[in-house]
Amino acid sequence: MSKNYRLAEGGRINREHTVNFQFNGKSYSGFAGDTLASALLANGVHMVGRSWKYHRPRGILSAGAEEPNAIFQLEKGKYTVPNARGTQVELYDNLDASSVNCWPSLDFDLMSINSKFARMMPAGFYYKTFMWPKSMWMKYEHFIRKASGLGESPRQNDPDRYEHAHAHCDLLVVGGGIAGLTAALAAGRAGARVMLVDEQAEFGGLTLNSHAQIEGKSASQWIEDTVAELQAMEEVTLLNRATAFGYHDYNFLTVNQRLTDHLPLSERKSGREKVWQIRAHQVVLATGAAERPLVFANNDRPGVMLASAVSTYVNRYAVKPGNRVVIFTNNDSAYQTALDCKAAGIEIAVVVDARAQSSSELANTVRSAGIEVLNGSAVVDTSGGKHVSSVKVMNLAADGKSVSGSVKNISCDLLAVSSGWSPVVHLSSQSGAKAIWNDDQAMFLPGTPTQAQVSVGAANGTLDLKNSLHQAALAGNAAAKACGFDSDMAAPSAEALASEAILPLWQVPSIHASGRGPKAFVDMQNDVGVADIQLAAREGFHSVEHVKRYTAMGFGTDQGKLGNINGMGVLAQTLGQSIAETGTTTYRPNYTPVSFGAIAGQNLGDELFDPVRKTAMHAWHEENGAEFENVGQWKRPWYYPRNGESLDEAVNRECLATRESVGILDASTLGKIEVVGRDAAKFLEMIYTNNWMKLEVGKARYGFMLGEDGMVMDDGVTVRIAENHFYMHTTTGGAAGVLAWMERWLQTEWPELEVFLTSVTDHWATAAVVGPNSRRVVSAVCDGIDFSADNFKFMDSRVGKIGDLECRVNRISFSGELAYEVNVPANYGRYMWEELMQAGAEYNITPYGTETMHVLRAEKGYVIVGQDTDGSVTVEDLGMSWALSKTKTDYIGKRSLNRPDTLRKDRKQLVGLVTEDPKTVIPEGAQLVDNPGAPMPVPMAGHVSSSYYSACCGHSIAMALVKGGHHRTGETVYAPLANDRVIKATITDTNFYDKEGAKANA
Amino acid sequence: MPDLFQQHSPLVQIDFGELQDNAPTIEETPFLGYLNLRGKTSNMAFVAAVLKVLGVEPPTTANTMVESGDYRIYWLGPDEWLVITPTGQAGKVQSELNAELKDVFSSIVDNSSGLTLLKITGENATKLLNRDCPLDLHPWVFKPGQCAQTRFAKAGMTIAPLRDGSGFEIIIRRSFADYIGLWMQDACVEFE
Amino acid sequence: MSKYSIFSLARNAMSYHQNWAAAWRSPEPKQQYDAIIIGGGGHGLATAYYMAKEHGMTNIAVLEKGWIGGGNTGRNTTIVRSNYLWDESAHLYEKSMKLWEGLSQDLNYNVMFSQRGVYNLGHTLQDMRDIQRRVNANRLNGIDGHVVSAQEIKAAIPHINIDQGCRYPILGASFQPRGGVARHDAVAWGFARGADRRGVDIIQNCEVTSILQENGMVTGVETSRGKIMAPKVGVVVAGHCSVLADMAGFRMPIESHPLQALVSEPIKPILDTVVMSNAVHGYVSQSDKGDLVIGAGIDSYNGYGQRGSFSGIEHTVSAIVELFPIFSRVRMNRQWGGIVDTAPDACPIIGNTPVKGLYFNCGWGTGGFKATPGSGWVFAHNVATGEPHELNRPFALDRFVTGHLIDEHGAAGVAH
Amino acid sequence: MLLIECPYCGERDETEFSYAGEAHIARPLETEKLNDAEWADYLFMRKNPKGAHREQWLHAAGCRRYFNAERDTVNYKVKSTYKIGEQS
Ligand SMILES: Cc1cc2nc3c(=O)[nH]c(=O)nc-3n(C[C@H](O)[C@H](O)[C@H](O)COP(=O)(O)OP(=O)(O)OC[C@H]3O[C@@H](n4cnc5c(N)ncnc54)[C@H](O)[C@@H]3O)c2cc1C
Ligand SMILES: NC(=O)c1ccc[n+]([C@@H]2O[C@H](COP(=O)([O-])OP(=O)(O)OC[C@H]3O[C@@H](n4cnc5c(N)ncnc54)[C@H](O)[C@@H]3O)[C@@H](O)[C@H]2O)c1
Ligand SMILES: Cc1cc2nc3c(=O)[nH]c(=O)nc-3n(C[C@H](O)[C@H](O)[C@H](O)COP(=O)(O)O)c2cc1C
Ligand SMILES: [Zn+2]
Repeated sequence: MSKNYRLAEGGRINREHTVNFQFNGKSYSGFAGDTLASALLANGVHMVGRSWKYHRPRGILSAGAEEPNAIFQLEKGKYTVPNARGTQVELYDNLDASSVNCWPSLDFDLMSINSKFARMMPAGFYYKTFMWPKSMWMKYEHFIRKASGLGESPRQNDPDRYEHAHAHCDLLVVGGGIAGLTAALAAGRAGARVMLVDEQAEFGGLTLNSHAQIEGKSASQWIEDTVAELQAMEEVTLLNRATAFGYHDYNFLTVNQRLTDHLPLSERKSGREKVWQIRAHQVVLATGAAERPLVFANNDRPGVMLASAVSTYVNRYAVKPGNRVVIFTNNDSAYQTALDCKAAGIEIAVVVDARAQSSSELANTVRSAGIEVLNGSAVVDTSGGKHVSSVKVMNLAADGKSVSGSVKNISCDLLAVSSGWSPVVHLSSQSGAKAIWNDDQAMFLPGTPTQAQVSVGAANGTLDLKNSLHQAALAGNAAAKACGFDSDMAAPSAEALASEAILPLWQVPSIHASGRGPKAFVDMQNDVGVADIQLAAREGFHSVEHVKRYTAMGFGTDQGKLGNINGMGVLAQTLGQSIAETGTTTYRPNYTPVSFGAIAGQNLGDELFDPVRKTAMHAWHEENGAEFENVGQWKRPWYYPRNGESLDEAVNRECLATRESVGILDASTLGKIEVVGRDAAKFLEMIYTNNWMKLEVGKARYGFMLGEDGMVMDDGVTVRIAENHFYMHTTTGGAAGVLAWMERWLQTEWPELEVFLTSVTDHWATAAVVGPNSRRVVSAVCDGIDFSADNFKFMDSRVGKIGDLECRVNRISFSGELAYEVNVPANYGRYMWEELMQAGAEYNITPYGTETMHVLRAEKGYVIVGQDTDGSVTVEDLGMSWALSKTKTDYIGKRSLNRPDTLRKDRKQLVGLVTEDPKTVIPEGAQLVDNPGAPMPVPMAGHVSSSYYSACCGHSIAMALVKGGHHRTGETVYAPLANDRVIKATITDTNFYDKEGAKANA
Repeated sequence: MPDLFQQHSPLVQIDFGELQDNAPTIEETPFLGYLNLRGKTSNMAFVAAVLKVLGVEPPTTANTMVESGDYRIYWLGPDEWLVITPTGQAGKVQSELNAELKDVFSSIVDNSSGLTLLKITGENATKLLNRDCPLDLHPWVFKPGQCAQTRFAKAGMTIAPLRDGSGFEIIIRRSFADYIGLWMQDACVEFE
Repeated sequence: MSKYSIFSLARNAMSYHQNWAAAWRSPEPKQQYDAIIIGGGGHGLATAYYMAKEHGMTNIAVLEKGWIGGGNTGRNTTIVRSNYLWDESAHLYEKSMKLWEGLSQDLNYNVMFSQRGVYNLGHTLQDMRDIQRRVNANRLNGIDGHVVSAQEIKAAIPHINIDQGCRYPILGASFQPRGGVARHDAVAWGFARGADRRGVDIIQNCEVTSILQENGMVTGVETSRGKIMAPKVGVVVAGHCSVLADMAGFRMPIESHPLQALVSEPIKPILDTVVMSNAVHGYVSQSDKGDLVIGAGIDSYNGYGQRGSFSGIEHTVSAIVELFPIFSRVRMNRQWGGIVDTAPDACPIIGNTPVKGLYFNCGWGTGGFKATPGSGWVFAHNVATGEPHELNRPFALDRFVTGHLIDEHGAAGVAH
Repeated sequence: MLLIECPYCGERDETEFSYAGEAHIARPLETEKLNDAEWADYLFMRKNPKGAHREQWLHAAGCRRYFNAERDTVNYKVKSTYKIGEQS
């Protein structure tokens, strides 16, 4: 059924291993070592896709990373991958590929009708239309969107895993062609730590196609030997199938290694891709050069191919991309393709050379092989439906600006084109070296390095073997020397090859008037033609960056690797300026696209996306059915439902049990910092708003920390353990920030203070035992402490023992109950907890979580920083000005409290709310208004920050920040809700329970 | 001392016993003593006191550690060290230091339950650690006697090469230990 | 100059598009203007447009050091919404939203403003409280929006992961239906064309190098293309505002940070709304070209490099895969950065300065694209009349002195 | 990706550090004596230069020391790092 274009011999494929695959539902076969592109060509398949905008038939154009057309959907279901470049997909058994962007089929694509309306769709046409009627835009857009995009995203979760690796080396060589291998060899022999990465399966680059000799052996033998030598070196790492996709500051490069994509699905396991983050002392970029296509009418027809790609298919894959070829070039390199084709038995119709003459050794060899060369000529158009069948050739003026004479029709099924070479300067440009235009070579060369990197070989514009090897050896030696290794490797020998100058030809002059005639494409993937660039220029888009954005040139999956330079040439010509003046667009990562999964690596999922911090009692909570709440990175028990209780039911039970008997809370997550040194109290005086000098040893105090802007930043209780030793608590979420904040003041502002800070958050496990029976429980567990009310008062701290274990007990309360916080080293946390549970059993000790904790504290009007404050609330706003020292001249944030805005009387102030209907709980986040019937925008009086049903009070309670609220006690406010319900509430103070504090002081 | 069996290591929920064939060996050494020691080496009294109690001066060269009998002292910062003691001895050493340093600007904080130690050994130890640690662990650069505080994935760690070159020990925080353990277990899938 | 329409498109197609006029002229700068706007981003161009349209000032120049729209306007993730928390910002952004809703018609330039809705996800109980609070405030301010549950999110965005067992499960979201995205470059071009049509000179490749003053009054500017005089100068240079303030002799409460963004390869439509998450830290929408447009937070350090650090990209991408596991095999195509002018309260600074006749409009930070028309509209008023409009009065520089900050960190949250 | 030389620990990856803003902003000694504008200057006004910038960093995942750096905000090159209290 399919034709066989496989050469009888040669190539680097493994003919022993036949590989069956599918394309658009049809079965084909190729060989191991094929790419999807070479295998399709071997089966006579050129047309593989449709273009983005006009849905024109498109064929395989290149043999590498630069491919704009041969974009496939690989596989189906969970393994599917959109937009794979067929030129880089290694063939594997049962590979399933299909074309993108065509419907219902590649051959018959309904959207190809766009081609007919192409004239209505010049660059930027969207901006000029679809505006009326206004209401229709979302409909228009729906259809625009449908037509956009190439492949399909998977619809199922990815079955693969991805990995990361950090690496360091003396020298990183990107590109394993002969230049990269040579540089690596020089540094490797010197003993340096070298990494060499290449995106292909095999090392060797373009030279794998070549018949040249290096050091007296065939190039491929030399490559094989060199790779073997490198592999044997202990400090050298070779990565194949590894693309350097980003070059960042400080010689940090990212490399994506594909580990399994070349394997049949059934053999894939473990990591699919690995992203290497490499810091290199020195970098050698040996990324080669990409051949440019020529721009002329209908230059996008399947069967038009880069000349070097033709050589690659013939030599490397033993595939004939056609039976009769026309070669169209403006430089010498395509003559080699003529020889390669001839050797492969491809008939050569003619070599069309834009240059008036060509007389290099290579050109002469071609002529003497009996191949016709038409100098001073150009292909001006192609014919054929879905495949080129003939080309039109005319005479080209010496300056390349016009064509003349009769039109020669030459039949062919392959058109090999070359417009010269563009060094792959992507990584060099990303590193900060601005590419420099070179007129003689008609190419952008790597610019002056701003980091320790250098380009060699074709990447440096050196298109001959001898010089490439020479440069590479020098660079390898220099890199090794820079890292302290003695290195003086001589360059591998090879013969020099002289070539003649190129005739830059950015577009073949059209035989049609400007804007007319068939399209001549610059960016094939995005269907940007010469006329689009000219139109953009005409409309005032002169900057190359504007042209890019107006026409979408270079926006595709290929990032304009083939088209951009031609486009810049066309723009320069249109604007009558030089290419140097026109400049390039910005080179950015990624060099080629990289799976999101690879960039994310392992850092995904419930355990690994972000650290899950667990307390010493975590397993107990799990075993006892806790539901957890995320608080910062911690998992805290939220509530402990019993027998299918709802959150509310469980919380009501936990609250009542605690207030009536005793409850227990895991409080280990609070930040804990030891503050030690002669100036510890002095330091706290600056950090907290209240006084600390006179706090007695063994006593605790509650304090607020402000930012310098005067707003509440954190709060907590701090215990004076000894004269010069404090033990500070911070909020769970604030711990790391508070420590860094205090260190900053100590280290940068007051280094003279004798204070040391040490975080002990992880060292201590803390259980809060809360409720009227708490004294009984803790005294049953802790020895050596006199728990009597007189000897162990509220805000006292004591040291005792649980068995032989030392424990620290603080009588502090975040609930208004009699309460003790018992602290032991966390290795004993679970032991302590279980002891307390056991001792509490007779009092029905009830573990409770954060939700009950919230309710209990709200009943007492205690605030939670971050819930009842939002970075715009002062201590005064909270109604807690008792916590502001009146005697201190300064503390952090004090000065800000006297700014006009902080003195305003109508600031939002914390109040309590009681709803008219005791059962109604105002949703947290409700806004409060004085007049719910006011017209929009309705003036807002404040908002509800905390709100609960209080089982202990028997009615709902809430805290709210209300403008001027401290003076509005007894007034009514309304909470209008989204469902049009309005809740009426009365402003109260914030203490709803045991106002006198009898319980906590019991 | 309370019974040791009453202790629970932070890695109580993780089993490193059955990793892939080529995975490095990961073993926890739980329940060592860890003291966070602060002081100024410019103060001779401080140095002398440390020398007296621990038998060695606190190292002043960044990123190094010293051993002295059963103790190991890691440099953590210009005025900060981590003293590792055998199980159950932190309290004793702390009191001795406290006694000697009574009138010297210093701080000795027991963090024994706050940290734990993992040994990661075997051929692929470096590979595993460099999966998400940005430090250069190559033996040319990071030698026995050196130590460093750095990160592993999104958690901090203190790391030192083992004397015998067989791998590394890392010291991690209790509350992140489970996370690091799971991360490593997951990463070991690579080493089939 | 012809109006853009399907008819002019057809007419021009007949003449092979040879007769389109330039969207804006490229005039030589004059020596004197009535007003100069420094900065040819969306905000600067909009300012000039509304000065001409609403205030009849046409002898104006917009001076742009590079190419118009090449700053943050050309590198943002295009999210437009107005669901801000505090009244002051809500009113300003809502003004902008209203202008967006008629912008294509007003400018006669399709800016492809797509009201596909914006979700702000909540992952913690506190997130949900904040969401409730903001949505309630929005509704009372006449701004659309509601709180939706995880199930409702799933129904609207089938590919999102609402598994409650994941690290930061989605508990709900705020949803603003009128929010969406727009074609960022077209916004700059549309305003430029509109301003140019009213006589404004748009002068590119013209970098302002100093600000000329006499007796505390601005008189003009020195540029890379010579001296240009004007009694009024409006500075709208985003990340560069500290540089311009330095030229004028004062300091700003601004720090310029890199903010990165990235796109995937183009894929067929799969996400037709905008999803943002503070806690997981990333946001994503799909452009009309098919690429997923993704961003997150700023890089911590000050930077004018239009690039940031890879670690930021790594975190952003993992956040997106966490939210949308199916995107794991989709590939990232390109990444870039902008220079965002962050203010201490995540709100802009718009108004008069210590120098008479010199006005600043900056501090939009990570979220000013959505404000482009509104910002231009109020700033036009401010520059033209010398006095702030009611809508921008609260955003004066002196709020840092009085302490009347408008803390929108919660609403601004993840950069957008 | 920056590579920052901690003056104590040596060169480390950017991800070990956290940025702490402009350096050499001394806290006024007698804050009460400042008028609102002067206080605002201390609180909020920043040089934010394009070019050489002196800034503070914290070696958060390392030695927990703050230090100063002189870094170019355009090319991101760190010219020098030095301890608090020292001059570069
Ligand atoms: C990655 C990224 C994502 C973002 N995402 C969003 C988003 O989703 N939604 C949103 O609302 N906002 C977003 N923003 C923010 C938004 O882009 C900006 O707030 C907004 O575009 C600012 O517009 P502008 O016109 O003020 O600034 P710019 O577009 O930056 O314009 C300022 C102009 O001033 C010029 N200039 C500077 N100095 C001089 C000088 N000396 N002389 C002359 N000209 C000068 C610059 O070249 C530039 O063109 C994002 C920003 C970034 C970087
Ligand atoms: N006569 C001509 O016109 C002409 C043109 C081009 C090349 N050449 C010859 O070809 C040889 C080129 O050798 P070379 O080694 O410089 O180039 P090369 O093209 O042979 O090798 C470059 C290698 O870099 C790899 N690569 C590119 N970008 C990469 C990335 N980002 N990450 C990983 N790998 C990447 C490619 O896969 C390729 O293997 C020289 O002998 C030169 O003379 C001749
Ligand atoms: C909303 C948006 C969508 C983009 N989509 C693409 C895209 O599909 N392909 C692409 O190559 N770049 C895309 N870009 C990025 C631009 O190519 C470019 O990187 C960005 O505008 C910053 O400019 P610079 O890279 O030239 O500095 C997009 C940018 C934005 C702001
Ligand atoms: Zn350090």
